[in-house]
Amino acid sequence: MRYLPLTNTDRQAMLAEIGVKSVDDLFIDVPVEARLGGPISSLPNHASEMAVERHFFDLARKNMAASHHPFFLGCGAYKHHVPASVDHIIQRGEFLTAYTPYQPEIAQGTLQMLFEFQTQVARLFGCDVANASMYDGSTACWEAIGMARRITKRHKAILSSGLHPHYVSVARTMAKYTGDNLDTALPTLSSTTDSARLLDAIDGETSCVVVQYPDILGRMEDLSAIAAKAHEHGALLIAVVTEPVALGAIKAPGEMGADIVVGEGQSLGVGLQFGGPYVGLFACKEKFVRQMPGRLCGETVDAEGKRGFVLTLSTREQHIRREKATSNICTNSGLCALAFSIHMTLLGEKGLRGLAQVNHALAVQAADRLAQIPGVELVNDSFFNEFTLRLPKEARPVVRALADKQVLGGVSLGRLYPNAPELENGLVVAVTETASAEDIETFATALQEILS
Amino acid sequence: MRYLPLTNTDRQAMLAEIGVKSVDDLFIDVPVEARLGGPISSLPNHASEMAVERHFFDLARKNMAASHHPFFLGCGAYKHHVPASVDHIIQRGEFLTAYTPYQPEIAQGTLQMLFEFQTQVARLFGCDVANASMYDGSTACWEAIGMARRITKRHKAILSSGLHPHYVSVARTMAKYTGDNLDTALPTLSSTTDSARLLDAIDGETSCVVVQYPDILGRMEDLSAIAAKAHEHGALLIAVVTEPVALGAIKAPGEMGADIVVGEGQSLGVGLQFGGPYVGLFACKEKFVRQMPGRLCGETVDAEGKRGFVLTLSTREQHIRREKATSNICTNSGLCALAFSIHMTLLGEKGLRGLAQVNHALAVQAADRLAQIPGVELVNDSFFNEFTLRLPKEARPVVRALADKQVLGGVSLGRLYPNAPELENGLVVAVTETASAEDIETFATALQEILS
Amino acid sequence: MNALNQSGSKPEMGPSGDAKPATFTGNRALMLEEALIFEIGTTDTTGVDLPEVGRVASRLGGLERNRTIGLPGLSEPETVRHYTRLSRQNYAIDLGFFPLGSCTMKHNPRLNEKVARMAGFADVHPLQPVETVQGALAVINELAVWLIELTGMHGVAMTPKAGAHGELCGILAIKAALEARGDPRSVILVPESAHGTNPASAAFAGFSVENIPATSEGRVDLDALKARLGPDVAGVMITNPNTCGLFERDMKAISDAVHAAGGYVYCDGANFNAIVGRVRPGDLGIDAMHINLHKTFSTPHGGGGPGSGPVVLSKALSPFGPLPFTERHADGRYSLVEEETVGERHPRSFGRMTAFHGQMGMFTRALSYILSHGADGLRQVAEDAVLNANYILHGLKDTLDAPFAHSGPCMHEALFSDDGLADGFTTLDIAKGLIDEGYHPMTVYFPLVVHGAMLIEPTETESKATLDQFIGAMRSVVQRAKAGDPSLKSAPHYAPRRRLDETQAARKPVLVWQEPDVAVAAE
Amino acid sequence: MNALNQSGSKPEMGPSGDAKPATFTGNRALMLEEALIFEIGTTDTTGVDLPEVGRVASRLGGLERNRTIGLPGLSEPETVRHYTRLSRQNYAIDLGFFPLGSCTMKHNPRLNEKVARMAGFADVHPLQPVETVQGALAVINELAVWLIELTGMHGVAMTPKAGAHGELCGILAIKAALEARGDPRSVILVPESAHGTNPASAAFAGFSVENIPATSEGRVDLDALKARLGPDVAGVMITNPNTCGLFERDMKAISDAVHAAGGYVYCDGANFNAIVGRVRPGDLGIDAMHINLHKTFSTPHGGGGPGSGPVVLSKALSPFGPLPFTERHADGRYSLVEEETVGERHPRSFGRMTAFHGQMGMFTRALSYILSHGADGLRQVAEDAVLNANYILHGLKDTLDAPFAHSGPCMHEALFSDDGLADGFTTLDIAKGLIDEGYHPMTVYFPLVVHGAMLIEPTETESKATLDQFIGAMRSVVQRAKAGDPSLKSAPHYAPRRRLDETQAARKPVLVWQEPDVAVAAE
Ligand SMILES: Cc1ncc(COP(=O)(O)O)c(C=O)c1O
Ligand SMILES: Cc1ncc(COP(=O)(O)O)c(C=O)c1O
Repeated sequence: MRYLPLTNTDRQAMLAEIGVKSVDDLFIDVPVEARLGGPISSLPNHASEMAVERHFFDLARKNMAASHHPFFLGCGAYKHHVPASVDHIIQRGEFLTAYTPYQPEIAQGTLQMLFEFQTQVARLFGCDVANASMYDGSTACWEAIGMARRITKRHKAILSSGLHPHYVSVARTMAKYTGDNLDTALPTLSSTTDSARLLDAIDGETSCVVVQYPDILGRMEDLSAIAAKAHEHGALLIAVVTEPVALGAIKAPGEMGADIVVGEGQSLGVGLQFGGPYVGLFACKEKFVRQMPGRLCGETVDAEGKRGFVLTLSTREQHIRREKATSNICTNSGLCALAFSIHMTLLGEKGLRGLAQVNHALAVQAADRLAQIPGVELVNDSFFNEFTLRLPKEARPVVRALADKQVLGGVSLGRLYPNAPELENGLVVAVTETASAEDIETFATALQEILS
Repeated sequence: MRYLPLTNTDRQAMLAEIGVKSVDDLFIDVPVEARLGGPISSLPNHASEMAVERHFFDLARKNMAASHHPFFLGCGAYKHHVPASVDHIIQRGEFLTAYTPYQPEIAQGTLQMLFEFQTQVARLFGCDVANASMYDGSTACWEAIGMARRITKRHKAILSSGLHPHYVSVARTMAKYTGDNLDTALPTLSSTTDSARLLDAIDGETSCVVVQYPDILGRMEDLSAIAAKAHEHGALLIAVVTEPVALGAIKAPGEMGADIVVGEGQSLGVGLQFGGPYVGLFACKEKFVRQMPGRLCGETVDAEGKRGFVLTLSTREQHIRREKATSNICTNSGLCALAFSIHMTLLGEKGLRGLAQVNHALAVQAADRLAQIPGVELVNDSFFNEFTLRLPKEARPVVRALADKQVLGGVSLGRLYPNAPELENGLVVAVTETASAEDIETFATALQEILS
Repeated sequence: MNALNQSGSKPEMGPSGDAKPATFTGNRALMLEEALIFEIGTTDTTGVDLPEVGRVASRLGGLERNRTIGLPGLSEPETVRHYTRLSRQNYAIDLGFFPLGSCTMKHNPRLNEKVARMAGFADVHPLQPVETVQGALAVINELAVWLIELTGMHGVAMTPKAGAHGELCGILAIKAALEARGDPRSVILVPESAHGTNPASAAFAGFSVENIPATSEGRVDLDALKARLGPDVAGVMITNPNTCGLFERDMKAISDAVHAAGGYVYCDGANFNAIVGRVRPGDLGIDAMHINLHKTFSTPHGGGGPGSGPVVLSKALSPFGPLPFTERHADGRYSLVEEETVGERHPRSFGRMTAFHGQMGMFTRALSYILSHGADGLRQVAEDAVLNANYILHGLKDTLDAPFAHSGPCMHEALFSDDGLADGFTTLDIAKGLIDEGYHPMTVYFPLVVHGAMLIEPTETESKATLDQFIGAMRSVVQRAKAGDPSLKSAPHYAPRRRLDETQAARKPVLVWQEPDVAVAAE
Repeated sequence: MNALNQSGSKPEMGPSGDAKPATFTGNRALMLEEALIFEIGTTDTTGVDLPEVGRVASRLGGLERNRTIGLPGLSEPETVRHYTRLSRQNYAIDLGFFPLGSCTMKHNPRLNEKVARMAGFADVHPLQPVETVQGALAVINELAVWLIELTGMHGVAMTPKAGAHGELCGILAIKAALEARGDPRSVILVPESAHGTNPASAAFAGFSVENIPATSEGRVDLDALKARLGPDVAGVMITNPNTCGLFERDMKAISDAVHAAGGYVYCDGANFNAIVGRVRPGDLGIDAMHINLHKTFSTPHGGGGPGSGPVVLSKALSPFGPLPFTERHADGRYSLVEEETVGERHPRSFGRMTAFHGQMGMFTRALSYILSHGADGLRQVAEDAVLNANYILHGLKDTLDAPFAHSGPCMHEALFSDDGLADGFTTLDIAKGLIDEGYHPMTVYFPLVVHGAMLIEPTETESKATLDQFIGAMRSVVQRAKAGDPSLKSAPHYAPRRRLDETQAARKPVLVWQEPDVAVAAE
């Protein structure tokens, strides 16, 4: 086996040194009934690298890769061009094959990167501080709701109808067991969000209001009023950002008063990867830092007085606090955080703003083009790089028909909200810098054909 | 421009510091007539990474990649499976973006690797010493002929008819200008080589005999007799190995008396790459080391007595000896030598022998299968992983017809020897571990169809 | 390009011993200092070029971001250099021995990286029509089958994002199962030696956590456990092999007792590497167990993740597992069971744990690893991992106190205490001494049940030569700790940083970079 | 995974200054020693698994290799670690400033690496039918067009494998052209400051080489050159910009004089980076010039190659260029002109220089670089490269002797001499001092025309901050050399090795590893 350095000679010598006759003697504590006599026979034996690679190659060919087709899916995962240097750097063995920086003297690379990442996220979100990453946007969102409960000691969370339905699902799963009360609603196919409902619902029992920005249909609006009302009642505003590139164009939630801002960082550096691994972003106001979940990297000095970085405030965490920890998270999404941070460094503010502009411009062009198709209506008044169309018929079969024409043409609301007939004609379309003018035209033509 | 760190502010500050007004002032030594007033207008301006990547993606799609089709080409370039770790390691910035190890204190990585490479090549070839690489097999072959001239002070080189015709071409080009006399011949489509001709031709004027092993048609034979006769006449035997994997199965030329052994190292670690970059291997007897071309790495100690490595015997080289150097080579094929060396380390003797066995077994199976096709005849008695078929008709159009059937089915001798009608029915077929049983069957079926 | 070190030069200097001068740059040859991006970049620099698009009237709804964000950019050359220099301040498996106990820091095969990057996997959106992602679903399914077969369990939940997330998944399944039968039990029993995530996960789901006592052998005290079982106990969380590196001999008996008392058995499978192919947890009566793909199945640790924590489930718990999951049909096609399609197929699912289908990028890697080893190779993995650990235990137990050396062979890791060091010398000093020797230290101060614990997990991907050298180095460092060598107290000496002040970091947390005060900067 | 550095710990040690203890392993934290593969591997270990194939009777003609070859193998984990550890003993552009004069050590964009690895380029055989490699031929052709346009020349030979191979190509074209007109001239004139490959290439083709004198400005002495021209002079080889970093102002006059005397002008284009997009060599009367794609066009240097040295040719020399080459047809298809197809199309070619079509892997990279920059970006490259070099010249010329500072602005590199150092201190000491400072030293002792030459080429991919820090460090090191600081004589202090004994290496060359003598090993 190519991954096993011990030769049989080594094994014999080591067994002799230990003083046992065979390796079976090392497994004597396993009850006889539970010992397997040999390799599990229902499974194949080892294979050459070439054979394994070919197996995957054959499977990979069965998928339609986003880059090889006109592609317009979003809804929480976005296709952006990731510079080649990002993938080069994250494959450096020193990043790829290290672990959590428990020994800071020989982990300054990871630690400094995390410190930079935290600062980037905090600034992007308009917050004071950010942590070193969560699993993904959906779990970060749930953790934020839990954090609001701990801070406010209240159990009522009001979720905007524009929150990604999978995020709502995750929250609902957890809430079942934590005793949180979720006030939720379905979105409607209209240009206005349910902020009126949210404002109405905020009361003295409310721990938090959770608003996605831009929302699942691509709509967005100023959060200041909600923040003000929430704060008035001692509740927190949690903003959820699933498309961080948007914040190169539109105001940061922190600027509008959000107390906690969480998000999905996949857009930058990480890629689509069929849904994971992604990277959860988590930022908040400084005063809440001791209630944050997850790891935090902080600045300090070494014994010679040189600046250095360490993991800090770990008394919040499971390895110190065990059942009293702010979260059970241990392994987080370090390498994806690195990818995010590298991509953000390559962009810089100038690049991020430029990228956002390109996305928005293409999305506007696409929206206008698609809305020209007879029977197709643009739902949004405002949007960043994603908008919703109302089709003259159910969108799910249309999406499949588009795929047959080699166009990956958006996400049908029927897929996301299976039991909501009032949404089934909705098609959410994302347009990033990776969409060319031809792609948009190909999409429009195919859609028109299918609808006519 | 993403690759240029200077901002306009930087540029202004630097010009001011230098004391000039504009960058044009730094180009005042260029005669006015030769100054270009601005970007060359016939050429496009800069492009985004994504645009460039797509351009290449579109071009790459227009080529038939070897791995995606049944593939049987050889003749000096072989498709082998290269372990993924090879490409990972050669992309380490410390290897990829370093240069020739002129400052050994901070180049021990490259130097030790070269020392290991030299040892591997010397052992593989059965020689005392090897150098740190040449451009490729063909230039190494030429350099060996030149080296033999310097050692023997004679000008007659006898080239076996089994030497790769491109290698012969290269030698012929150079010989025109160096006054060397090449005694060459065309191969014949028969199982025996022209060793009788070689033995006959050796005389007191002969500087060297050059024999490819296995030869262009895949044939091979013991070189001892040629070595003996050459040595008797004070001439050298140069052996040329274009498929180093063969030496995991068959005797090394050095074992059979070759004085200089050169080769193409592409088979290990490097990949096909449409012909380059490849890596020239160059080994010889110790007594000839001061006549060798190219760089040599040697062992020494540092000021604390620790073992270390340096470039050595540079008084042979152009940077010291200028017009009296043993070769004009400077930049060689360092990274390909690294890839070769890593692959060889992964194989080890056990893996190399095993790999050779797999190649040979598949080649035997393929030869037997193809020879069953009516009208097709196997030319070789002996072969390693490459053999020649005599087809019932001209092979060149057959190869194209195979490609139309998505099979890359060998190299026609008509391609290599355009003006030799007696060879035009010859098809050279290479079979490596990358050929599956189905590939062989697909090839045979397609060939049978085309021939019938 | 040329005559750099003039050929034939001989160093003129004497041998070493001379004082090492401080440098102007603060660099020490290949040990390079690196400033923060905020100190070297500007908001006006960028390392990307963007496509040109036509101008359009904004539809941002008046929400334009006008204030400076404060995100510095770097050109690509500066970026590559920044991160390359940072990376060189890290230790990693690729550099050397990394025996971090409980973390299974094994070699990460490069084939896995290649496979995971194939466009058909890396460049596929989670919400694409299932007809366009059949190959991706096939990978998930194939891996699921392997995990089930290797563990002898009934089902598997693939979506959990790491071990702790997997624990939560198992705990929620238990909770759902109890609720389904209308039996609201509230206590989860966890051994003191358990990893911190165990109690944290149990507590997260609203359980109260109680300790299970251990025997002097370092194993669960079966009798004490039995005594505690009762109608309030929802279940137990047992790590097996446990965090003392021992196999829980009584696992089956524990399971039987828990089941008899109406509870469920959660097994922390972080240490599955020690037994893969030799023992199937399903044969020990376990109801749920997470598998850290980033441990046993070699997906890279990435400086702290991402991981992946699929949870295998017993027949009793399978109906409660989370959405979504893949299904293979008789015709070889795959479908995805999610909210949209679940219908009556899996009505008792406790719900969704994450937005999409789990860590696809880890699934490809883990499956690549599994197929490479096969059934025979995986069994060999366990054997070599255990052999290596016992070799270390044997090589060090006369130098270091091995509190459970009498408890039988260890499994994948060897545990030592700090007993016998000189006054004032601690496990931490040994760890820092090992850094200078070119190693990543073992896990220290865990498990909590041993004083100054040192938990050494070599894994199977280390050679005998590496272990021999490590044993020698460890003996040397321990000797210094016993002799009270003051230079050990100030180790590490050669790392990019000396010991770091964690008190200061926690007392006045500086978690983000801030432009230095103009006043301060002007000093 | 856990409570390693107990949170809140504060280093107990005093500040530095304490003696650094030797380590058992010889490692120094992240500075790791690594043995040779021959010392750690065995012929019985392998890092590959092979497919199973049926047994067949051997057809090896009785040539079976029976004796041990002596090739050690390593498992994949050991292999990755071996080379990773070795790599960490290297300096490289990715790590820091690498101002090796004449080598143009610029950043190597990662997009190039990605593009070169696309299966359609990396996995294509050179002898595939041309119909199956149209995209590859298109790349070669597109790059050829760019090189021709950027240089203003008539044709280009793409096959030369590096700069020196390109020189040979140009020289052979000259020789072929002379022979074609029956004019057997025998002398090539080369300035003393030329790179060693120039005289070596000329000599290789049978020319005798004579020096061209230089002016005190560091440029070719036009009058002296003119005086030497005559019927025996085949041509000149001029480097422009030259190796003193200066533009040869009289280049056009030189060309005219050489042409008038019946000779040809070869230009060493290694330094094309300084003028790309600002000057076209074709406008200066040049007949042949090689372009090092691994310099100007950013293909990686790879620790010593591979490079690529296409040669642009004037109308006069183009008919003599080598085979094979690509041709683009009116219908957009490409063909390959080689022996097979050359016919009457290119009858005067001097022949083939290498087995196949040149360095495809470098062509993709160079073209990727070129398309990224475009015409505007390439011009900016030259400007920034020259600006950076002048900034360094300006920043150091009061500290170091700059012999040609009066000769006008420098181009891509700044040249200094060792004039003014303390007795016994040399350029080599400065180089070694820079190593400790975290830099790769500049080129030293080249060109030969300046005593103790230091040739500093920053390239355009360095930031102002990097240059400023380098200037500071250089000033500090030079100060030490002027003050006679003995610690500089023994530099480097922090590198993986101290100064190495090159005399011993050359006197008793050890070029391959040999099993230590049993007797010796037993000592
Ligand atoms: C014993 C044990 N259980 C659980 C975990 C948690 O796994 P993860 O870090 O993947 O969440 C770990 C990992 O550190 C562990 O060692
Ligand atoms: C001025 C000059 N000419 C020629 C060469 C030779 O180029 P190469 O190393 O690519 O053969 C070099 C490279 O070192 C050089 O600097």
